[in-house]
Amino acid sequence: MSATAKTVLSKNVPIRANLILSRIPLVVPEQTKMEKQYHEYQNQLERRLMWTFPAYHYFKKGTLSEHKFLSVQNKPISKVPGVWYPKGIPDIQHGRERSKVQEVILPKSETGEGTNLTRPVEKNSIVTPADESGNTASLERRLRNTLYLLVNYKKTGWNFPKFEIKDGASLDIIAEDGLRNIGGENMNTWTISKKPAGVVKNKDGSCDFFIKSHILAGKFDIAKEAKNEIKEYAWLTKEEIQEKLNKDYFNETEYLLSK
Amino acid sequence: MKDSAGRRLGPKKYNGQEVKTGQIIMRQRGTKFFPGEYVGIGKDHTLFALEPGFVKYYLDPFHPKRKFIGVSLSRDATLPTNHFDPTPRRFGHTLLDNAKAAEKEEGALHRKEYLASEGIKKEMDARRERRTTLKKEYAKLLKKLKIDVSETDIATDYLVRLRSCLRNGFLLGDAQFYSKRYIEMEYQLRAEKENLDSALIGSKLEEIEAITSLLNSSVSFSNKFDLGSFMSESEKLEARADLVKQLKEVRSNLSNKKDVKKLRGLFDGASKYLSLSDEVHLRRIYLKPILPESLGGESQVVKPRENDTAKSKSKKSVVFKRFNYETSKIEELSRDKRAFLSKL
Amino acid sequence: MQKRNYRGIKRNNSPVDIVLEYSVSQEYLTKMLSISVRSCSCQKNVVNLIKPLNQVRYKRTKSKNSSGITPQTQRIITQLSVLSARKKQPKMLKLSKEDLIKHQTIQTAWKTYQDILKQERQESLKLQYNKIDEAMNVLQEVSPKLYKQANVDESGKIFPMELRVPTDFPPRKIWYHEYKKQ
Amino acid sequence: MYKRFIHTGRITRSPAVWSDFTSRSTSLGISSQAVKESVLNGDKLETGPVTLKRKSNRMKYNSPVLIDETFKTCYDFLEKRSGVTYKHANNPKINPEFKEKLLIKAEITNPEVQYNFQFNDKLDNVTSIIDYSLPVYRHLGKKHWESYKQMLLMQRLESLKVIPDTLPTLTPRVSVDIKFPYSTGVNQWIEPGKFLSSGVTSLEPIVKIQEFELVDPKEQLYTVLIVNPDEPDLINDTFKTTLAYGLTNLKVDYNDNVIDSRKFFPRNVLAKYLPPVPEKNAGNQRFAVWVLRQNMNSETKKCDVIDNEAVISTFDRNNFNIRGFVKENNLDPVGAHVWRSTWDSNVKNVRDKYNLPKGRVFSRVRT
Repeated sequence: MSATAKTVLSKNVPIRANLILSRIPLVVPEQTKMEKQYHEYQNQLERRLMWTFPAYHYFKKGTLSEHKFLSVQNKPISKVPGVWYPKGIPDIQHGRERSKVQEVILPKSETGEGTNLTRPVEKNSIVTPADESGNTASLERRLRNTLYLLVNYKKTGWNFPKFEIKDGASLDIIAEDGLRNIGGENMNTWTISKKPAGVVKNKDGSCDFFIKSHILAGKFDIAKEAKNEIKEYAWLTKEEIQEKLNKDYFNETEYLLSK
Repeated sequence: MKDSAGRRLGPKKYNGQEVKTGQIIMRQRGTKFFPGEYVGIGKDHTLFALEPGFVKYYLDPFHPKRKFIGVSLSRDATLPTNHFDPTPRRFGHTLLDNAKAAEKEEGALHRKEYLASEGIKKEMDARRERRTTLKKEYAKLLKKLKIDVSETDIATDYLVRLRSCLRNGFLLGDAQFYSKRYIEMEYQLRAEKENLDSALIGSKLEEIEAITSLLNSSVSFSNKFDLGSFMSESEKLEARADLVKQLKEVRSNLSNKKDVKKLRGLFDGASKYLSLSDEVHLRRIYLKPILPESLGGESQVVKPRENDTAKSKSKKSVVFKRFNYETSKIEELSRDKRAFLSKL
Repeated sequence: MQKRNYRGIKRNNSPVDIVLEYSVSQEYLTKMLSISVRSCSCQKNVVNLIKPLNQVRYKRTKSKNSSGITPQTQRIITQLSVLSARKKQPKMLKLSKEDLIKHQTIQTAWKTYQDILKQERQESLKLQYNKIDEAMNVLQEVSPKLYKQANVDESGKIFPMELRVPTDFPPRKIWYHEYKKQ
Repeated sequence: MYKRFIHTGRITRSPAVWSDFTSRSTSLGISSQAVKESVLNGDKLETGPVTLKRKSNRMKYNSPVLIDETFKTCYDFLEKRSGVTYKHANNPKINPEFKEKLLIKAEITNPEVQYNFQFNDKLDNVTSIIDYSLPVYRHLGKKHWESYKQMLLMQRLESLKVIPDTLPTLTPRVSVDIKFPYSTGVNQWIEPGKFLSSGVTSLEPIVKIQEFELVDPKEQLYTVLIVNPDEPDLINDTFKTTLAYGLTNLKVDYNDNVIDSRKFFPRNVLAKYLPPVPEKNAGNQRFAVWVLRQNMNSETKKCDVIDNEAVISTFDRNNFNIRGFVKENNLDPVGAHVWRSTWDSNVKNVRDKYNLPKGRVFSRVRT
C-alpha cells in the first residue's frame, strides 16, 4: 500500500483535516427479542436456585416493619398431614416453597409509590421533541444512536467539517480550532488522538485526514464569520449520513462511523 | 564432635558385572542413582537386581536429570531399551519333568479356591440337573406337538441354548444364530477330534441346519421363556386384539372381587403372544388400581352430602382430603368404592 | 428462639418439672426455717420471708437455655445463620429430558450469538486499525512534519469525566447546552 | 456500539430446515411423535413432559419459567443458521472433508439430534435413532467414545504393556468391542484388560468395529488379529507371540459392524480360532485384539486385498511376528482391545475339546 502511495504522492500536496465529531448514545441500544428472553430466563433460573432470603436478619422479630414485609409476601401452600397434594407435598423452609422460584416483594412506601427503600422510577421517553419535529440540528435526537456533525458548505454541499492546514499546528489542533471558528467557542469536546483515524486521497492529489472527537457539552452554532461559507449543519446518524454524502465518499468513510 | 563410623556406601557391582536376582548393586543415601530396568529399590534406597543379568549404568532421555542403574538380560544389550521395542523378558520357570510332581502341582489349589470348589461343584451339578430336566421336558413337548426332529438331542440342546440366549437379552434373530452356531461348532470340534469323514460332517451340519430351521418355525418362547407352539406375527396380533376386546368388556362392568379375578385371569396365557413391555403396558392400563376421574360414572369424585352419616359414607365410598389449587382450600371428598380395584 | 420458648412453657406441665418445682419449694422452706430460727426475735424479717410462700407461681415463660443468651450473642447467631446454607438451599433442580435439551439448546444459541457479535466487533476493530496504519503512512509521505506531530507520545491522556455512560432511559435534562468556555 | 442485526424484520424467513425430512434422514428427528411435540412445542402441552411416565410425576413437575418461549426463539435462530450452513454444504465444489465438517455444524445444534444421541444406547446401532452413517452422529459418537472408553483402552494397553510388546504404539481411531456369545451365551461387552475364564473364551469372540472417521465403507477392508505375546519359549527362556485368531478382508459398515460368522466366509479366515489354554504356573497371558485398516490405493480408490492362501505359508502361527506381518501387508493399526487369561481347572477340558496336547506344568517358583 505504502509502495504505491510513494509513487503517486509528492510533498506539498494540499492537506485538509476533517473532523468527525460524534455524540455518543445516551441510551443503551434496544435489546433483541432473543436477548430479552434469555436474560429473563436466566433471571428466573437464578431466582429458582437462590438461597432463601433470610428475612429474619433484616426485620427484627415483632417489629412493625417485619409485619409490613410479611403481609405483602405471597403465602406458599402449607402442609397439612393426611391431605393429598396432587402437585406434590409442600416443602417450606423460612416461609419459602423450596421447589419454586422465590419472589421477594418489597412493601410499598407510605405514599403508595415505589417501595419504602426506593423512590419511584420515572421513565423518561426515549423519543424526544426533536425526534418528533424532525429537527436535525438538535443534539437531543436519536438517543440510541451515535450522531455525527455534518455541515452544508455553500460550495461543496454536505460534508464533515474540513479545515486547511496552518503552519506549525498539528492535525488535531487544526481540527479543534477550526471547529471553534465555525461553530463558536461554547463547546466541550474531547479529541481521541493526535493520530488521524483515516485518510481519503482525492483525484486532484489532495488528502483528507480524519480526526475523531466527541462532543461532551455545549452546542454547535454557526459563527458569524462562517455564515458566508456554511449554509446549515446537522447531527445525523450513520444511516442518515449515507443519504447526504455521495456514495463513493461514504463507502470510504463508512468504517469510521458506528451505528 | 563425634564422627560416626563409615556406612560402607557406594556401588557393590559395576557396569557389565554379572548379578543374580536379589544381589545388591548400590548402597546410597537418597536416590543418587534411580532403579532402571529390572532393578528394585529398598526403603533405604538400596538398589538390587530383580533378574539375573548384567549391570548397566545409563542415562535415560525421558528423565534427563537422572542416572539409572539397570540389569540387562544379555551381555551385549544396551540400556535403556528403545521405547517402541518389545520389553526383553525372561520366563524363569522350569518345566516339571517328573509326571508325579507335575500332577501334584497341577492339582494344587489356593486355600480359597479349595474351599470354594465344593460349592462350585455342587452348583454345577445342580445346573446340569436343571438342564437335563429341561431337555426332557422339551423332548416331551416336541413329541406332544408332533414335531418330528431327526435327533431329539440336538433339538433339545438347541432349545436350551436358545432359551438362555433369550434370557440374556439377545434379539431373537441373533439368539437363534448364536445357538445354532454353538451346536455346529461343538459338533465340528468333536468331529475333528474323532477325525470323522468330511462328507459325514457335511451331512451332519445340514441336519443341524434343518432341525434348527424346523424348530424356529414350529416352536417359540413366551416372554417368560416357556416353550410353546409357534405363533406367527399375524396370529400374535390377532390374539392381542382378542385379549384387548375381552379386557375392555370385563373392565367396563366390574362389580365384585370375582370380576377382578377374572380380569387378572385374562392375562394368564398372554405371555405367549405379548412382548414383556407390551404385557406390562396392558396390565398398567386394565389393572389400574384407581380409575381415572375423567371417566365419570362411579369414578366421579363427589363432595359427601351433609346429612350422610359417617357409617353410610364409609360403606359405599372412600372419603379423602385433597388440596384444591384453584380455591387454595382443603376439600373433603368421597369416591365410590367401585373406582378402587382393591376395594371391590 | 420463639419456638424454644414455646416448648419451654409446655415442659413446665410435665411431671418432671412439677417434681423440680416441688424440690425448689422444699429448699425454700428449709432455708426459710433456718433463717426464721436464727432471727426469731426479729418479727419483721420473718414476715418478709413468709411472704413468698403465699405468692402464686406461674408457668415459666422463658426456657432455661434462652435466658443464658444475651442479645449480642443472639445477633451473632443470626448473622452466622445468614451465611450458612442450612435450611436455605432450594430443592435440587431436576429437569425432565425435554427441558434438559431445551436448556442446552438455549445455551448453545446464546453462545453462538455472542460469538457472532464478538467476531463482528473484532473485524471492525481490525479494519479501523488498518485504516489508521494507512493514514499514518500517507501522512509520513506527504508531510513529515505533521507526521512527527501526530506521533507525539500521548500516554497519560485521561478519559474525560464528563462523558456520560449510556443508561436504560434518558436523564431529565438530556443535554447540557449552556456550556461556556472557561 | 456494534451491529445487532439478528431478529430484525428485514431478514426474510428461510424454510424450516430441521422439520423438512424429504432430503434429510429421519434419524435426525425424534421418532416418537409425542416426545417430539413435547420437545418442540412444550408450551402447548397441558399434561407436562411426556418422558415422565407416571401421571403423578407429571403433575408434580415444574418446568423452569419461560423455558419454552426462550427455546422457541433460540430454535428459530439456530435453524436459520443451519439453513445457511446447508446451503454452503450443498455446493458441489467443496471437498468431502470440509463438507463433512459443514454437515456436522448444520446438525449438531439440532435439539432433536441431541435428544436422540443423549438418551439412547450408543452401541446398539439402531439406525432409526442413531445412524452413524450421518456425519453428525459420527462426530457425537466419537466425542462420547473419547470421553471415556478411548482413555480406558489406552490406559489398559499401556499399563499392560500391550504396546510395545505386540505393536509399537497405537493412535486409536475406531472403537473396538468384543463379546463371547457362542461359548456361554452371555450378552456382555468385555471391558479391556478383564480376566476371562477359559470356559468363556473357549469359542471365538465376535468383534464390533465402530468407525467414526470419513472412510469409504464399500471399499475399505479390515484385518483382525488376536495375538498372545505371553507363550513360554523354554529354549530361549523367554516368551514368544502366537496368533490366536486371524481374519482378513473384512468389510465393515458404519452401522452393521458386528463381525460374527455371518459376516465372513472361510476364505476370510487367516487362522482358525485357538482358545487361550494357559499352562499352570506360566503366568497371565494377554490376548491383544488388533484391528487394522488395509491399505487404500489412492489412485484406484480400491483397497489392497490380502491373499490369504499365499500369506499363510509366510508365517508360523506359533511364533508369530506381528510387526513383520503388519509391515509386509501394509496395514494400519486403528483400534485394539485386550483381555487376560490365566490357568484354571477348566483349561484341561478346553484342551480336550480342541484336541490339544496335555498342558505342561512349570515350577511355581522362578529361578
